[in-house]
Amino acid sequence: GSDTGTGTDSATPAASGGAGGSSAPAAAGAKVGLAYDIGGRGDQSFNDAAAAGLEKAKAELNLAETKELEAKAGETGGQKEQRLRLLAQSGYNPVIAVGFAYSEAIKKVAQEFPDTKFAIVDDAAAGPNITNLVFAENEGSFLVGAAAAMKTKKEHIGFVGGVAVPLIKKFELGFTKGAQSVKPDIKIDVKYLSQPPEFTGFNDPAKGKAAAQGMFDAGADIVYQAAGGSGGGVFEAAKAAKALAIGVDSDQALTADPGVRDVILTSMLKKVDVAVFDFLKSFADGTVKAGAKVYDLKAGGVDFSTTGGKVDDIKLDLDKYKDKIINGEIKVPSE
Amino acid sequence: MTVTQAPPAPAASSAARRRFRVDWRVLLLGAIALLFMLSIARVVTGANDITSGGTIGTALAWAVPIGLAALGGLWSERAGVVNIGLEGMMILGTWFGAWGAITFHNPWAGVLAGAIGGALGGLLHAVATVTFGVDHIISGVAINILGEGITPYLSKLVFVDMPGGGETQSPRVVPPGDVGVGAIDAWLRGLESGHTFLVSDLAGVVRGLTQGVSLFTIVAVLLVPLSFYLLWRTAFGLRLRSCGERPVAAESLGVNVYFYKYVAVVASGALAGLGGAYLSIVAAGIYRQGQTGGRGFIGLAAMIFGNWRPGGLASGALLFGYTDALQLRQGGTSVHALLLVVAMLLAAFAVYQLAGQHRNRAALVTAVFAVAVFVVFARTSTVPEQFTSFTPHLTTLLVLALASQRLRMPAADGLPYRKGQAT
Amino acid sequence: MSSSFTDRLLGRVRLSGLLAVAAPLLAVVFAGVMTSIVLLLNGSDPLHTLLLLVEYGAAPRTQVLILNSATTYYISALAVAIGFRMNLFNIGVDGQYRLAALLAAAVGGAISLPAPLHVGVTVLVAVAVGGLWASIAAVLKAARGVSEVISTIMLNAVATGLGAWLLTTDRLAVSLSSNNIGTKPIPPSGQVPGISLVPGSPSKVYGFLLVAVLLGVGYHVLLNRTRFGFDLRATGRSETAAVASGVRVGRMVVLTMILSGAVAGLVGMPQLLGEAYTYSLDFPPGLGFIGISIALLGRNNPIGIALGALLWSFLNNAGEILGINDIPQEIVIIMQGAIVLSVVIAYELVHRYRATAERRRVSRRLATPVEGAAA
Amino acid sequence: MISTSTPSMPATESATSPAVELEGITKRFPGVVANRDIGLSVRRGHVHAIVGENGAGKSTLMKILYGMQRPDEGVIRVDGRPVNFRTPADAIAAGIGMVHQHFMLADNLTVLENIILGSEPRRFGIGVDFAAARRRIKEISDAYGLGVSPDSPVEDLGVGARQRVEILKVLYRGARILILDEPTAVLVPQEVEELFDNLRGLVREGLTIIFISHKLDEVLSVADAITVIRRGTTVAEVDPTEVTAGKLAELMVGSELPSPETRESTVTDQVALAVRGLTVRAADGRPVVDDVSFEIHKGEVLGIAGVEGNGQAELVEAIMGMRPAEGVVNLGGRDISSWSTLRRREGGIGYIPEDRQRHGLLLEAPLWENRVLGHQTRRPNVRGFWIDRSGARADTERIVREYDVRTPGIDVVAAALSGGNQQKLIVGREMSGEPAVLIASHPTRGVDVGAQAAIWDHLRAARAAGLAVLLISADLDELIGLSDSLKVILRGRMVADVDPAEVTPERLGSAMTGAGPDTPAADASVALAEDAPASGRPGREPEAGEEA
Ligand SMILES: Nc1ncnc2c1ncn2[C@@H]1O[C@H](COP(=O)(O)OP(=O)(O)OP(=O)(O)O)[C@@H](O)[C@H]1O
Ligand SMILES: Nc1ncnc2c1ncn2[C@@H]1O[C@H](COP(=O)(O)OP(=O)(O)OP(=O)(O)O)[C@@H](O)[C@H]1O
Ligand SMILES: [Mg+2]
Ligand SMILES: [Mg+2]
Repeated sequence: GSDTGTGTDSATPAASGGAGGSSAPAAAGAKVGLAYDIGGRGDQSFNDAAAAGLEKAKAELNLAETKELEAKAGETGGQKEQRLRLLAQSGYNPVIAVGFAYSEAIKKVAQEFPDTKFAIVDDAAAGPNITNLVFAENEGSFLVGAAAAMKTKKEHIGFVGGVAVPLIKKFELGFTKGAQSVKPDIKIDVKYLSQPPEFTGFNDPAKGKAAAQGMFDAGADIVYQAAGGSGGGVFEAAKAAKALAIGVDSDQALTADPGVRDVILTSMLKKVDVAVFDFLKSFADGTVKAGAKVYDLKAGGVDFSTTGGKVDDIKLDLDKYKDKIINGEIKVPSE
Repeated sequence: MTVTQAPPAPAASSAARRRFRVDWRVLLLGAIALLFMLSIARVVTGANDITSGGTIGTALAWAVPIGLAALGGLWSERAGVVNIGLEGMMILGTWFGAWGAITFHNPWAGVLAGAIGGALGGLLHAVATVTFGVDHIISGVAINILGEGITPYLSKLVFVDMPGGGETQSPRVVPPGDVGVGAIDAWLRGLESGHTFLVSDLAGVVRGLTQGVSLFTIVAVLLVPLSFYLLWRTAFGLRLRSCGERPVAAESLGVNVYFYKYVAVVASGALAGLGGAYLSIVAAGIYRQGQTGGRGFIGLAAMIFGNWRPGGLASGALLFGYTDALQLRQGGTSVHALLLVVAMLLAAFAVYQLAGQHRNRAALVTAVFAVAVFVVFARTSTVPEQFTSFTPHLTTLLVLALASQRLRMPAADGLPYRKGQAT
Repeated sequence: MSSSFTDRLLGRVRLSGLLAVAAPLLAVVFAGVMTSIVLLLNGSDPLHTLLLLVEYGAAPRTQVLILNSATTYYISALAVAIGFRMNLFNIGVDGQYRLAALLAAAVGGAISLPAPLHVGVTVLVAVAVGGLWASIAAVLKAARGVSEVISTIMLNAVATGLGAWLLTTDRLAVSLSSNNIGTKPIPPSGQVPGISLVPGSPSKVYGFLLVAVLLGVGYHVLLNRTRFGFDLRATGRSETAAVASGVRVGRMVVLTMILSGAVAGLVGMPQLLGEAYTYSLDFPPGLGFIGISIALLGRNNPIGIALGALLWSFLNNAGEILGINDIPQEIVIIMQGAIVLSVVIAYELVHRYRATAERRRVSRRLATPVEGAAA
Repeated sequence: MISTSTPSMPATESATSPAVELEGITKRFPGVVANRDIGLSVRRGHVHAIVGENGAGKSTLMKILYGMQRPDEGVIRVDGRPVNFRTPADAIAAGIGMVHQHFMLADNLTVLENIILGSEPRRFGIGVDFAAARRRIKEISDAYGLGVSPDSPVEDLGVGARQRVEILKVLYRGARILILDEPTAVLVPQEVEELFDNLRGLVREGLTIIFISHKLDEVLSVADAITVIRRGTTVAEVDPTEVTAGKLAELMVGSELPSPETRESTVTDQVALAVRGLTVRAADGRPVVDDVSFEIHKGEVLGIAGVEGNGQAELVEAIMGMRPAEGVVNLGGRDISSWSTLRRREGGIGYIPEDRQRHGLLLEAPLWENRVLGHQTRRPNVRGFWIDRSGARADTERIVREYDVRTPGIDVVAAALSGGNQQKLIVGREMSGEPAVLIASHPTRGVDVGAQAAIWDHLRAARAAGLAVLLISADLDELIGLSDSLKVILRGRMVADVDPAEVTPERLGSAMTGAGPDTPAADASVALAEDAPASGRPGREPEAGEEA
């Protein structure tokens, strides 16, 4: 069904009110709308990576206007839909939804606005005008798991996940597989900081610190974190225990607090920024394709970082694993 | 005349008999028994983390924010004002604590700012409940909402423009220093790593309490006896408590009830704010939106658990801190070992009920539970992560259900009071 | 002198009609002032902001959303209010509805029955689970004297863990999309069709809106027109008097808590049966806490709660427009806090005024006969 | 007028100058003028009594003198100097102390804490010097023979001891002017006598006492001067030596005092309520009600006399099924021991509770809902599962009419009624539904003379119609006047049967304290000073009981 009629005649305050961009450059570039899940900008992780991609596009692609909205605690699918709809009917095109929670919402709204391009990060929702930006976190995590196994002196490593959801479990699985492929008998401690629907595990650095401390005290010497805002605590704990940690999403040896950068062995890069930028670029070029765009090792969507030089000595070995994954010799399970 | 004086004496002693008094000997004995059981469980299961120095240190650190919130609750409720807004005041504390430490480049300035931030919440609560006589729960809920709304708003105004800061977090905060009795650290570690029955456990406990303790933790711990002294040993405290017991009586003796209620509720906010500041300055070293994670409510529960007394709430906070530390550090293994401890405690309790109280049926029920827990322990080797996540909550519930103590809140707690209403 | 003047003034003017308007008016002014200050600090125009909210809130689509969220909020607030009427503070509505929705969704997705029966069974499961979960706190209070404030806080955490354990692909969950899992979707026979209530909007209002209305009526009738309700309210007003009148308080505590939990079990139903059809990782949490605020705002009165739920829902849904106009959305939360506080302060002031007026009326009415008798 | 004499000076010629003067005091409350242009002059070293009916404005006047209320108009002079009290603290500083009509004690605090509250002896500036406080309390307590132990919690004390704590509070602050607002309301005659001894001692020391009481014989025996207040104004100043109780009553209410006398016996031989071997235990297992047995016949009023706290409350609650008990309760021949409170009520027991506001009413509910309370399973209040609003309302109207409840309507909340009218509503409610047995605890406490007479009339009429009444009262005149037979309860045991036709309040009072002819020990002074029976937990010290 087409609901654009409702959209144009009733509530289009932003479009008519003209809160932001002037009309002249609007013709030149796109008006980009971005909808985050809970947390929004400033999570130092996934949402921020999306924001970084947007920023880059803003600078390089001459965007007319950008608008970022974020989810509120305890909202329903209907409210997520309405957020996307509001962006679409206010003239934002393309509209990017960040997070799997928008899966159902984007399917419906994309149908209502067939002329608007949509993208969703981290989910494979299908539609003729929806692009899926999905990542092979398991592959990237495999590599850092291998790195941890090569670097550990105590044959004991750990994983701290923010919230026990399938997405984060993908990180864990890849990490475990990677480590075991190097040392089958390696001991791996696993801890999730909270259970869904309690999402505080992404926001509680103190918890991250305590969990990692427990692992270090029990004998681990490298801990991988996929815990969003709680990850800083893991680095703190590593620093205090004179041990190492592995970062996630961005190259945290560059983005984490300067005081703890030296404990970061490597980071599993999940290039949401690249994905977002690529998508916007293809939009500017008029080459947007619907359907899944998989950012795996092959596509360079996930990777490990080398900043700090701590993995220089094993880089060749890691690259070998990388090649094997890319050419299909090693299959990394995702669930 | 001699007969006249006689009765009050036995009356007093019988009153003493009725009230089971917990003195330091009972406490010490209890602590030793507990350590003994933990030690057994550790040796049996090999879950060495349950009495490790790291666990005890973390337990102490985790007890601090909860304990501070609980102390806040104590101050307020002792003056007769129910404070369900602790969570909101704590949230204000996290934000203001980080802000103060960053702005003035001094963690202690942050501590002070956190206290002030919380105190502002307390002031609002006092205005609503004391001056306007609003239902205490409503006002508390409103303050929780406000705390949740104001801090992100402030972050957008302030932290966004700072390097490392953002809409949902502050830049890093430099915590106040740690102290520890360095000399014995290595020795204790040695004892601990021997995994000797009881000796290693004791070493772990001592190490946890003496190594790398934040100065803020020490301040927080000292606030417990200080609160006790102020509330139970000073004129100020007597007046404040009388406002929570029988405000009209206080009024009739010239005590300015409004004044004491205001002081108590503002102090309550300040303490909760300190708890928040601890989270952002010491525990996390950063402010993050939502980092209190309901600890204000847990603090409230700890205060009720502790029967509106400083010692009691401190033990409630420690129990929660300890079990939380266990599940966070070595979740499945440690909590599994804890099952054995619970089984032992239940068994001991059953024996007490049977021999000490002659309550046969109750003893039987307890014994059945003990056996059930033991069977679960024996037939599993670890506890699923989803279950370890609520270990602290379930433990609290269990202790309360067992203790079945007749908790006694201040007589006028939560009742509206208006000057000149005495009849 | 001045006091006698006000005395006379207040004594003569009959304000009952005016008073009804006075409280909300006072509250709106107070809340308005508070949010205006915050907005001005931020450099936004308060009036413009309000206009934006109202304009967007009036759009048909938004109205549907407002009604839908309000339905959920309303049920949640009723659950809380049932406890409040007896001085029981059920903070556990949150855990109760989450667990109830999860299990109901699992059952609803697993069975296949003719339409009305399918819905009935699903709803029944929700009610039973909610009541059962609440009964733990109830029994702990009645039998062991454990404060329900603590036990429900703790049980919320337990419900979270239990729910997470159940909602894994080994147990009740299936994979829904690449990163989301949830219970097996409920087939159409178990879904509650929506109602086209708002003209101009293609989206429909939850069919459960009717159930919510019925619940409100039921709440009112049960509490005000039945013996059970009388006992419940009497216990809430004075436990000692209730005991003396023959009410068995322990039993009332258990029944009321279970009733509250049973209603809490319904909180997730509008969303589950009207929109999501599955309990997945993004099923809305936290509705129990919203319910507490609204129950307090609505003073446990079914109409008051309805107004509160609509207001809350309006702010939550219309608030979306602020983000798009570069006004911080936290304003909405601040407004909600300010409204709760100001509404109760206003009510308190008016209540005090009314109480004094009542006493005055009583003594004035009585002054004459007493005079006569004494003379 | 020379009023510079130091307060500590013993009574000499300065005793003739006024210690307190009130002039033109007016105090208005919304809708009520509590005090209207009142004047009062109290001489130093005098016991000055103030009398007047309920609501006459006595307490209000005293609260004004004590700084708890601010007068709208008028002047207060203490020792000749005009004063302006903002809070009780100011009055305390000026040497005024007040014992309130209702106890002003915090139950959870100790005696010591209650006493020193607000004037704590300090150590190092902030800490309370408990040792000094204890010493001081002991000193005063010994000096006036108050026998108060500082460290017991107030909740463990009986009314007599509480009253002494209240007086100690005042003395502790070094008050030279004492206001006692109805201090004798809850005391038995012997305790009253003891209190008066104390008062005389205080007066000899030069203290001034203002004394309020509804018991006119007491007033006449202790006062040096009497002021009568009626509807907020002073109507007379009288000399106790020149006036009788009857004359005083007339001055107070403008009419004669009613009497509770019952005329002819209506006792039948049908047993309505029989209690056998009833024992109620406290939490620690000691009996609070100990093996109590009695029978009440149709048309009989059985009075239970006893110092408060000797198990009366527990006895009543056990009969009502509100607390667990051993023994048998028979209602009209049926054993109801295992019945719930509700079933007992349905079975025909009416209940006028001791504390009407806590046990008898829902203060925030309208009158008609209060009519339903306790009768929520019976017509006309309910029809099956449903509350019958119109039925309940109509019947409330009836009660309001028949029992002369002064109210503008039945939708007014109960809290808005005066105490007497609240009580009339309860009596009316409990009498409806034709109960077979009525348990009446202090049915006229705190109720003024008019309402009191009305309640007595209703009780008499119902008795004549065959109602069996268990009457518990602290008002010995009421007890003697209404009862067909009387029993005395002491430490949970029925220790004596008394014939109401012959006994005097004084002799009854003796029996109540265990000093009567029916108990082994006959030395009144020993029994009087003995504290245990007055304590909140009678039966706690059975040995002491035997000893006395
Ligand atoms: N705080 C108050 N607000 C309003 N009215 C009051 C207040 N206190 C007392 N009154 C009214 O003032 C009048 C005088 O009351 P007061 O308590 O002084 O009477 P009293 O002579 O002490 O009576 P009683 O013998 O019953 O103690 C009464 O009508 C009472 O209702
Ligand atoms: N604190 C108060 N605030 C407002 N009104 C009061 C207050 N206390 C009493 N009143 C009002 O004063 C009136 C008399 O109350 P009070 O309880 O003093 O009655 P009373 O004069 O002792 O009557 P009774 O003779 O029935 O005992 C009532 O109408 C009551 O509503
Ligand atoms: Mg009175
Ligand atoms: Mg009085």
